[in-house]
Amino acid sequence: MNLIFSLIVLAILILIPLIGVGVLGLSSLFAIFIPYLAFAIFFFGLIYRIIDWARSPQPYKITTTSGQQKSLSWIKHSRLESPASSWEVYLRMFFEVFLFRSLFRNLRADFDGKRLIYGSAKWLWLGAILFHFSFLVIMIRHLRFFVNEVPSFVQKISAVDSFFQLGVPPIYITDILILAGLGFLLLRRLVDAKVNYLSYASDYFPLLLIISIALTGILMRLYVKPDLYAIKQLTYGLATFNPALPKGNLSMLFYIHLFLVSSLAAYFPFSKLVHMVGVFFSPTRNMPNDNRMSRHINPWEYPVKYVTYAEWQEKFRDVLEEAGIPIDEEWTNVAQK
Amino acid sequence: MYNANKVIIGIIVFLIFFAMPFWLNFGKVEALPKPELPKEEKKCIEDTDYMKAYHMKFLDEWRKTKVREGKVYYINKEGKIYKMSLQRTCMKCHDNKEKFCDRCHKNLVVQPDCWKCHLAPEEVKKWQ
Amino acid sequence: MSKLPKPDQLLQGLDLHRTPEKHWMDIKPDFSPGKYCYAVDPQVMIDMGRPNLGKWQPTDEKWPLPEDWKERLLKAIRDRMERFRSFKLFMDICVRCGACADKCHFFLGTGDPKNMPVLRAELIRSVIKGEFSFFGRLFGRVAGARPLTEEVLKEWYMYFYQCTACRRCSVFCPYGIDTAEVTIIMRDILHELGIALDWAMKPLRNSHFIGNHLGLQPHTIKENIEFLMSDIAEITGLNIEVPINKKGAEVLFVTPSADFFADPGIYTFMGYVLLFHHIGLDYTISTYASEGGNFGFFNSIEFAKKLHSKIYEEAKRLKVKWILGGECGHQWRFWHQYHGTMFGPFDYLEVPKSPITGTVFEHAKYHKAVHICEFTADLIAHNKLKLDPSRNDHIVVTFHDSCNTSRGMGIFEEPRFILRNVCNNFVEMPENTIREKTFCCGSGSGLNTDEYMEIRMRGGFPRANAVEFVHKNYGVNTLVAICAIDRATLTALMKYWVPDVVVAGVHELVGNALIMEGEKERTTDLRYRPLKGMEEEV
Amino acid sequence: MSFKTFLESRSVEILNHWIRTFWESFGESAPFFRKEIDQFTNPFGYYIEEAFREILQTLIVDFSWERVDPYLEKLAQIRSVQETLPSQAAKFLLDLKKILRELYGDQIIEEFGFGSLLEWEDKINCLLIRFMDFYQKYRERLYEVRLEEFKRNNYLLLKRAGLIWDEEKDKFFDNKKH
Repeated sequence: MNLIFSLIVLAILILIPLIGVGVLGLSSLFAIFIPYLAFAIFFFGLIYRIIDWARSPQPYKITTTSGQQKSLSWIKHSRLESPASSWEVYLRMFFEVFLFRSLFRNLRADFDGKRLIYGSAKWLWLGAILFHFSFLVIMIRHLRFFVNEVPSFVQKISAVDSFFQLGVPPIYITDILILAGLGFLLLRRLVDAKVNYLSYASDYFPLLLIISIALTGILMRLYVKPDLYAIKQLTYGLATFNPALPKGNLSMLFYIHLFLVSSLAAYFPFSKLVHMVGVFFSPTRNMPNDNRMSRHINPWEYPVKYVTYAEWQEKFRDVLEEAGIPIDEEWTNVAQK
Repeated sequence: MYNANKVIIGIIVFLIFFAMPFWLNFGKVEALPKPELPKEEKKCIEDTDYMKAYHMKFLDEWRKTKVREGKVYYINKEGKIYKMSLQRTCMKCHDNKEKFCDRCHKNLVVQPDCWKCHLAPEEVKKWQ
Repeated sequence: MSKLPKPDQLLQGLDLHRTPEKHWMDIKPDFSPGKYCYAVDPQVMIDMGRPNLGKWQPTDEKWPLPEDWKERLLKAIRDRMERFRSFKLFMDICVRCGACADKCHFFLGTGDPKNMPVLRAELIRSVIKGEFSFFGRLFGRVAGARPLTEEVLKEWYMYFYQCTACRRCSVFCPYGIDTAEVTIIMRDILHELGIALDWAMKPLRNSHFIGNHLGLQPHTIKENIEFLMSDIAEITGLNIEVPINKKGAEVLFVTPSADFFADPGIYTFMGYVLLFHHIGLDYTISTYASEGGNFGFFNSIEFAKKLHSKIYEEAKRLKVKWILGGECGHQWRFWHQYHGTMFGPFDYLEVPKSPITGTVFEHAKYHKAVHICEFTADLIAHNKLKLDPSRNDHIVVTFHDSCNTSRGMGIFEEPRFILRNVCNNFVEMPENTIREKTFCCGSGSGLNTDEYMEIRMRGGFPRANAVEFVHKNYGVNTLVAICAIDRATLTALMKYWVPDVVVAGVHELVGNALIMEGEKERTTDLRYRPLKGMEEEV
Repeated sequence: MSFKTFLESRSVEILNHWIRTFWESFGESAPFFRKEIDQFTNPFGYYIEEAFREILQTLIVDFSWERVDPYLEKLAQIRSVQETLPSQAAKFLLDLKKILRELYGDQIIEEFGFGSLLEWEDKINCLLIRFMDFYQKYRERLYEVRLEEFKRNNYLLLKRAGLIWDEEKDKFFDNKKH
């Protein structure tokens, strides 16, 4: 049901440029206006989300300590799991953001009799890493369409990525890996009972959307070739704010690819995909476990009424005296004042 | 806004990373280099749109049929016969590799391996 | 056609058939006996100055909700989102990857999908989407959104009181989403209508007005302690006096009140007293601040602050130099992570320095409170204690990391170091079930009530299972924990699942092993069980 | 072929059927319990599979209470906190009867006669009443746990009020006197 809904939405998204460009001929709307709008939504939306989170304070320091705290000098302190200083926190965040350390924690190998078993969770880490890193590399590779003189690091990454010279033009390794990662993540949602049970359409949709983007990209590279020179004229124009529709023929597949990318960008700030920036805000990870060493301020902390010693002593004066527990006269006076 | 310093640094890093195309082009907007087309010939072997997109597949096909099947001639859609040769047929009209091939290829980070074996017209001139 | 009748045809009257596959939003909470906690007595809420719903129980078909309940709840949710970045963020960034799903002991024990941490948070996330977001309202269920209804409220009552705030899920979450934080805030929000647990609120009221959860009056505490001292006298031959409300002592010692009166906490208390006597520490306990534990913490942060304010008032009044905290879970999570913000700066106290070893507790230099395990570990490391670990030879020990002290504070090595020095038989449980991956006792955060016993036993099953494993394989007969709730509830859990295992505190074993000056030859441990080799003499 | 070898040759199929029937009554998260096989991550699923396997083996090969009791008891211990109705808790044993009748009932009667089937079902009946003994034991233990928890929570107060007779300590004093 949720999957079908996502597929329908995706089909509509593919149909829009097909009709818009193919039938109505609104080339510049789809090549220039919509991408600009989508990326404006992406940038302003995400900055809005960031500021929105930042508007709420983090009142208490609630680090999740997954390792030994810094205490006595002779006890080995776990720097990554229970960071006590800022740079240890940066290190923890680095491992968290770039290597998905918490997911990796699921890694576990067990022996059931003689058979070695791996649970699904390790695969989750692998699938996630494959997908995210491939996505990053693919994005960097795409800089060749946006910059006139392509920087050398982009050239190097592309060269490494097409290391296996299979066919003309060579296949990118990340193209295969991203599909493998995404395919796994999607399959997992369909097959793993507990994940399937808690998946919404908004979980399937981004996966399907990114898969479609990757597939249209791969199709263009290998089979249905567009005029790259014309594409670069367009994209370079977009990046330098001199947008113009090139003379050459931008293929239909390119319009679909561009529209899906625009959809992803516009959808990003309003979906679960904001975890990309949200992870940096996570208070259980980005705070040091130094609560007893330094003070954390809560801006809305307010005084509360509690039963004071003077009130309490008055209430229990008789039993205190009878039990021989000392009465503090100094504080009796405080109460009377 | 709380933790303003860190949040603003974060936003700046975000903008630097995701607006990279903009920064890399900043202040040096120029026209893309255009490949120089042959002045005499108006028509390529197949029509221009097809050649623009598929020339690498086309050349690869030529290479395979020539080397593996030993065929020497290619007949285009209009029935015209061409000898399958990069150096003698293609580069006869497109007589400058640097001004025709490389301009696009360099610009789009394409590294074809044609010239590992073949000689560019410029090189040929040098030898002659 | 078979000649045989089917046995289950006779059972058709009973509803034994498979529950149809349903979307979780369609499954109603099951308020059958043993599966829910009783609702609060209205008088308690009145005493604490909070709204109440009058006399009611969650089993009531229609809850006596005030007319504007929905607006009040939505307003409270908005307010918490503005005040807690954690809450706002956790509502936004979950990708439902499912890494947390099988990490919750309640899920493992009950199999109820709503006990998967992701779905527990989804109970509120869906309402935020359904009530506050345009797209949520537009797409409804496919986007995981739904409106706030009375059914939802019942579900919240059921499942936010079926979470022990143990934070095991937050260790595994790639974004560090902490369901404990969500649970605590959601309970606080339910309080806005006067919805709370009886078991969690009565001790809170006692602690607020009298000083400790059970409501022990000061003279009772004193008599209890004297009673325990007479036991110590019988066992060791030493007459020890415990200083109460002593002005000018160096250290204020605060421990959960269960240690004054409840089995097996009292043995741990005897251990503390023996230790302090052994090293000649100048300390005092207080009958005003006689509670280290904090039932406010999992009811409402404001209540939590009310209860622990007393500790600092007492520290000021008694003019102590620093504070020493006993073995307690919630106490220490709250002390460690919240006190510095709530009660600081503590300029009327001094940086804790052990008067025996001279060690300055640098890691507590701002907060000025030291955990007793840190204190004792330091003593042992400096060879200041005379110990005879063979006095614990009659027991085989395993250590249960309490959720709050492990995942909310990070104290793992200190208690283990002490255990290795005070007993000879120490075994670790399987690796997946200890340290930061420890399983909860299943009864934390105010759920340790008797009407909830079935769920407690199911929630504690993963923990009990690991104990059973070491019991069978290594003969473990004692489960040690540094948490008062653990000592109380693990005892019940063990009684049901592994009856041969008893529960103790670290300092009970320290007390057994300490060679006191001037003591007589000990034949029994602090529980009057014969020591190894002494069975004949007893 | 004897009835025993017949059952032995079919035991895997019967077991799979039996386990599946059990989980089907369990609702949405049953697939998790079936898939995850780690003893500590999934103690519940682990014990169910283990106990079902062993009970079936004992029923088919040679029956002995020593072998079957621990598994039956473990099942009762788990089921009595899961299901408050005895009928719900014990139904899985009736399922075993049903499975055999449905799968091979007619074949067994034709090849081995009614007697064999009855004998098999009688064994299950025995298990069933035995299971009820254990179930009762653990339901009672649950109430004991409740009661003792209450006593423990107020241990010192009750003791000081003279309401608890401390057996251990009394022994200690008695011995000292002699």
